[in-house]
Amino acid sequence: MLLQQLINGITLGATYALATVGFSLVYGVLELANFANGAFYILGAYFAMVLYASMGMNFAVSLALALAGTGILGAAMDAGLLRPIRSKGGTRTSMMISTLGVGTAITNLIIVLFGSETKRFPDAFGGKRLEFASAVVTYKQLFTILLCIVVMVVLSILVYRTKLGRAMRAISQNPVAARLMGIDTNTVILLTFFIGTMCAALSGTVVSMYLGSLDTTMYSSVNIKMFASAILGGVGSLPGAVLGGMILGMLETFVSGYISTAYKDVFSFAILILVLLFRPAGLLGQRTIKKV
Amino acid sequence: MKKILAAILIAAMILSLAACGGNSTPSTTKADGTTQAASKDDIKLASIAPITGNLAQHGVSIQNAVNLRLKQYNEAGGYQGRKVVVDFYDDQGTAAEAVNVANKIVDGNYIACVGPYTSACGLAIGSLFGEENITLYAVSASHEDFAKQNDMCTTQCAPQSRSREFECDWLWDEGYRKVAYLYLNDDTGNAAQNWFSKFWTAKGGELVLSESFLADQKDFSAVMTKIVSSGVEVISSYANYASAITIIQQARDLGYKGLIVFGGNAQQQEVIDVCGEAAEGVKFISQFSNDYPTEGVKAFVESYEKEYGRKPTQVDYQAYEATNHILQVLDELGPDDTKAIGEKIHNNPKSHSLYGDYPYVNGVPQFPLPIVQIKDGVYCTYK
Amino acid sequence: MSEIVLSGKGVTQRFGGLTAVQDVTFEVPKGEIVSIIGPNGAGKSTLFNCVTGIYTPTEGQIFFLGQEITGKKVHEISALGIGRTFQNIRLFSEMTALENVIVGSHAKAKSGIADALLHTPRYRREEEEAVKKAEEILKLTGLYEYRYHYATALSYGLQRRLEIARALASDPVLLLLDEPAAGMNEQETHSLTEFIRELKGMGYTILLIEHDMKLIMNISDYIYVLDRGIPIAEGTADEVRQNPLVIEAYLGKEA
Amino acid sequence: MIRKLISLWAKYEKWVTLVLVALAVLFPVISGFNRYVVNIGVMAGIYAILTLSLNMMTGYTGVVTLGHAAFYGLGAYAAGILNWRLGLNVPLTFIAAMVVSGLFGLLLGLTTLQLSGRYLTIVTLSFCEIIRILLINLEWLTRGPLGITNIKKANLFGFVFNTATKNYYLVLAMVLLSVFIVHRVMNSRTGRAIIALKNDETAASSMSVNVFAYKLRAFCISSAIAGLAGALYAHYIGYIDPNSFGFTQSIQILSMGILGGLGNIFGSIFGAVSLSVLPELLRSIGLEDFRQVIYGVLLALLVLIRPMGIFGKINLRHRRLQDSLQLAGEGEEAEA
Repeated sequence: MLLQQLINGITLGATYALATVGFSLVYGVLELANFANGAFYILGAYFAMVLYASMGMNFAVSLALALAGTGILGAAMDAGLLRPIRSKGGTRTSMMISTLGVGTAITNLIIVLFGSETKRFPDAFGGKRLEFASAVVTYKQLFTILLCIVVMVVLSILVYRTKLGRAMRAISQNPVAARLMGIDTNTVILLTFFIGTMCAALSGTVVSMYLGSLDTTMYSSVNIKMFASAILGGVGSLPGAVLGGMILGMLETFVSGYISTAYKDVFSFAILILVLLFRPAGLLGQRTIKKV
Repeated sequence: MKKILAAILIAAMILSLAACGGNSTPSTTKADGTTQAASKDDIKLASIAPITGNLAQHGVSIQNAVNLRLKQYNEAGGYQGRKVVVDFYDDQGTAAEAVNVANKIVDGNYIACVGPYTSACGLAIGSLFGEENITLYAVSASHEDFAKQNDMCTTQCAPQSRSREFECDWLWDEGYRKVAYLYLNDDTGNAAQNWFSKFWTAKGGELVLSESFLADQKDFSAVMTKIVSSGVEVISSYANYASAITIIQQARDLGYKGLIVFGGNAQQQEVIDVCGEAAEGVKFISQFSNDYPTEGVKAFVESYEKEYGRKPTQVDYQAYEATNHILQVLDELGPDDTKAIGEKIHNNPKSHSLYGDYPYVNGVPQFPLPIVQIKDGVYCTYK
Repeated sequence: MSEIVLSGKGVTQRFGGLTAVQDVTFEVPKGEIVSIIGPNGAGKSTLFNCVTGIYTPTEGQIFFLGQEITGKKVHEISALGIGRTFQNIRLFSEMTALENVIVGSHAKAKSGIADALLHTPRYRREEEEAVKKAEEILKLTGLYEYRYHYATALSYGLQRRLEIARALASDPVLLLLDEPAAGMNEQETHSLTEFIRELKGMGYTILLIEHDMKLIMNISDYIYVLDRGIPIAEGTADEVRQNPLVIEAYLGKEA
Repeated sequence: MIRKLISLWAKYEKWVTLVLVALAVLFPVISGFNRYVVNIGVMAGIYAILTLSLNMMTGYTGVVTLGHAAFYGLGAYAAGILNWRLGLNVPLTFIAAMVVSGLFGLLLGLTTLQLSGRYLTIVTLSFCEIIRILLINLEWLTRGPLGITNIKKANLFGFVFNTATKNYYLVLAMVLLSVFIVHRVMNSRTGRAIIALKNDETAASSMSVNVFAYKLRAFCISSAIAGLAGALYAHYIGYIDPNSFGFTQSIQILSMGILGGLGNIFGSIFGAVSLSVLPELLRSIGLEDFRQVIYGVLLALLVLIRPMGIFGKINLRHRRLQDSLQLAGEGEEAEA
C-alpha cells in the first residue's frame, strides 16, 4: 500500500507542479499573478480533446496543436491587453484584473460552447499499465511524471542557460534597467506569456487524460493548490514551483491515505501558513532586502 | 468637513434599476428557446432550475421534463380549455440567486413552482414560499429539513433515511459484509452518510471506512488504494455524476473489482459515455429506471426519447413527476387557491404517478425505489 | 562648550563583507551647522541612515540629547525631534503641499480614530493648529501660494524647499539635510545658503550632507570628512580646506 | 470638458451628494416597491459596503487583497451562529460580526505585514481559502457544509425587517454608516498617515508615522466593515454556507473596487452598484448564458481604458481648493 500511495503522491505532485510552473514563470518575470492561467489550463484540455477525441488525430499532434493554439492566445492577451496597460503606466493590479477578465470570459465561453457536463478524454495509452506485487502504475501516470520532469528541465535550461532566459531574469529584477540594456522587454514578455500559457495548456491536457475526463470546473480545485505550491516553493522560482507542487501532492495523498480525505486540505494549508510565518519568501524564494 | 460626503446610490443606478424595474414584470425568461407568450387566460407555472453554473446539466433536464409534460397536458385540452404556461428562472445552483429569483416568482401570480434542484436553494427560499402560500416543489432535495419547513414545501426525492435503509437491507441480503462509504461533503451527503452507517452497523455489517470529499475533488487515488488494500467488497457513495465518473475510473485503474453503488442523482448518461466499460455493473439506488414495468413509465420514456433523442434519467423523471402531480391537483382544485393546491400536494393520499397510485406524506413521496444498473452500456433495472 | 545635540561613537555599518562606514565618531553641538563631506560612496548617506534608524549600526552607539537611540525604529527616532529631507525627493504624491507639511507634524498631535469619528474638541483643536502651523511654515519657505497644489506637481526647486518645510513642521531640535543643493544652479544654491543661515538664526541645529563645496565652506561651523567609510579629517572650514588628506581624497594624488 | 465637469461637481459636491442620498432613499418608491428590483438594491448596498471596506485596505494602504470575502464570510457566520445558537439579533449580531472580522483582520495584518506586496497579495488569497476550509471543517461550530439555515430576519428591538424594502433601508443605513466611518477616518490625522504610508513608507516613518500600527488600523477597520456586510447578508438571505464566501466572491469585490476607482468613496460605491446591476440588466435582455462572458470582457476592457478605475484619482476636496485658488488668481495654472 505504501508503494502505491507513493506513486499516487508523485503523480498528484506532478499535476500540481505542471500547473504551477507556467504561473511561476509569468510571476517570476513580471511579478504578475496571471489569473487567466486557469482558463488556459481548461482551454488547452478542451482543444486537445476536440482534436484527439472528436477529430481522431493522433495524440502527439493534437497535443502540439493545442499547446501552440493556446500559447498564441496567451501571447495575444499580453500584446492586446497587458502591453497597452504597461505602456500607459498602469499598475500590476490593473494587469491582474485584466487577466482575470480574460480568464472569466474564456472559461464561460467554453461553458456556452461545450456545455458544462463532463466530457471523456480517452487514454492515449489504452489503459496499459505495469503491475507490480502491491502496486499498479498506469502508463498515463508515468507519462504525467515524465512530462513534469521534462518540462522542469526544459524550462530550467531556458531560464538559466539561454539568452532569452537571461533577458527574462533581467526584467524580473529591474525592468527599467533591462530596457536600458537594450532588451526588447515587450517581446521577451510576450514570449514569457507564450511559454507560460503553453505550460498551463499542457498541464490541463495531461491532467484530463490522467483523470480520463474533463469539465469546466476542474480548474477550481487546482487553482488554490497552484497558489499554495507557488508560495510553498518560493514564488517566481521554477524549481520552487515543482518542489512546492511535489510536497503538496505527497502531503495530500498521505494525509488522505492514512488519516482522512476530509482533512487533506487542512494539512496542506497548515503547512503553507508555517512556511509563510518562518520563511515568507518560500523554501527556494530569495529574500528581498529593503534598500532606501 | 462639516457635511457628510455620502454619495450613496447614484443616479445611474436609479435610472437603470427603474428601467429594469419597468420591464421586469414577470416577462418570460428566455430559456433554451422555449419562450411562451403569456396571454391573458393562460395558467402560469413557474420553475427554478440551475440553467447556468456547475449544475447546468440538471437545469437542462428539468426544462425538458416540465416542457414535455405541459405540452402533453395542453394538447389534451389543458385545464378547461386554458393552457398552462411555464416561466423558467435561473438560480445558478446558488442560494443567493435562488432568493433573488424567488422574489420575482412570488409576485408573478403563479399557481406553483417546480424546483429548485438542490436542498441548499430549497432551504434558502422555503420560508418565503410558505408565507406567500405558493407551492415550492423541489426536484431532488432529499435533505430531511426541506419538506418540514412548511406545507408549501414538497420534494420529489425520497429522503436519505428511506433510500439508505433500503440500500442496507438490499446489500445485506445480497451477502455483502465489508463496505466503504464515500460521500460528497454537503448537507445531503452528510445526511446520507449518517443514515447509512446507522442502518449498516445496526444490521451488523462492517463499515471499513467512510470518507467525505469536496465537490471539485478530482483525485481519489489515495483513498482508492486504501480501499483496495483493505479488502472492501462494496464501495457505496453519495456523489454527483462528475465525481462518480472519477471514482469509477480511479477504482478500476487501481484494480478494484468489487461492487460500486451510487445514489440516484449520479445516474446520468455521461457516466456511461465517459467511463465506457469501466462502468459495467455499477448500480444505483434510484427513484427511476427507464424499463420499470409500469404503463406510465413506458409512455414517459417513449415520449421523452421521441422529443429529446435520449433516454430520461432520474432528474428528468423527478421534474416530470412533479409537474404531473401539480397538474393532477390543478384538475381537482382549479388554479385559484394556491394555498389549497400546496396543502393537497403536501399530503396527497393517492396520486396517480408513473408508478401507479402512491401517497405523498408531509411533502415526501412514498414511492418504490428501483435499483438500476449499467449493463452492456445501458441503464436497466436490476431489481 | 554648548550642549551636544547628536553624537556618534565608533559607528560602523557592514553589509555582508562590505564595510560602508568604519568607526566614525562625531558630535553636533546645539545651534551649530555641522557638515559631513566626502567623495561619492564615502558612506555619508549610510551614516545618515544609521542616525535616522533606517539601518541599525553593526557597531558603535548614537546619542540624541544624551539618550541612546541606536537600534530604535525610524518613527521613534524622528518623534524625539529629528526632521529630515531625502537625497532623492520623497514627497507624498496623493497629497497637496499643505497636507505634506501637516503630516510632517504628525508626532505633535495625539488625536486617534475615535477623535476623528466623533470630531472631538481635541480633534478640532489639533486640526486647526496643524493647518495654521503648516501655513506659517509655507509662508516662511515662500510656498504659501502653492499650498493646494499636488506636491509632486511642483517644480524641482519648490519640491526641495517643500521637503525642508515638511521637516520643519515637527519643530525638530535637529534638522538633517541630505544633499539639499543637489541639482540646483548657482542662483538657487545661493538662496538655499541664505535660507539655511536663516534657520540657524532661528536656533535650529543642522547636520548637513553635501557635495557643493561652496555651500559647505560658506555656512559650516564644523566639518567631518569621510573617504571610503573612514573619517580622514575634521575641523573648521579653514582647517579642512588646507588639509592635504582631504585634497588628496577629492582631487586624487598630486601628479 | 471633463475637467470642467469635475470642477463643477466639486463645487456643488454638497448638493450633488444630498440629491443622490435623496434618490437612494426614494429608490423603493421609484421602482414601485417591486420586490425583485428592491432586492437588487439590497444586494447592491451590501456590495457597496464591501467595496468601501476593500477601498480602505487596497485603495488607501495600497495592499491588494485577493481574500476579502473571508471577512465577509466571517461576519456572516458570526451573526449566523449567534442568531442560530443564542437567538441574538440586531444590533448585537452586527457588533459581534464587526468585532470577529476585525480581530481576524488584525490576525492577517500581524502575520503578513512584514511581507512586501509581492507575496502579500497571494498570501491574502490563501488566507481566504484557509478561512473557507475552517468553516467547512469546524462542524461543531458552523455545521460545516450543512451551512446554517433559517437565520432570523433582522429584528431591531421588536421591529422585524421582513420585507425587501425594510431590509433595503437597513442596508442603506449601514452604507451611510460605513461611508461616515471611512470618510471621517480618512479626513483626519489617521487618514493622512495612511495615505502617507501608501505613497512612501520610508518617508512616512521618517515623519514619525508608525507604519506597521497604521496599516493594522486600516486592516481592522476594513475587515470590521466587511464583517458588517456579512451580518446584513446572513440576516437577509437567512441561509449561509462556506462556499458562498470563496475566491470568486473575493474577485468580484476586488473588481467592483477597481472598476469604480480605488482611493475614492464615490468610486467604490459606483463600482459596487454598477456591477450588481449589470448581471440583472443582462438577464432581463435575455443574454443569460453570456452574462459571465460579457462580465469578463467588460472587466478586461475597462481596466485598459481607465486603469485606475472610473473615479480613481479624483479628489473633489483638492479640486475645490485648487479651483478656489484659481479664482482668487493667486497661483499660476497647476495641473491637477
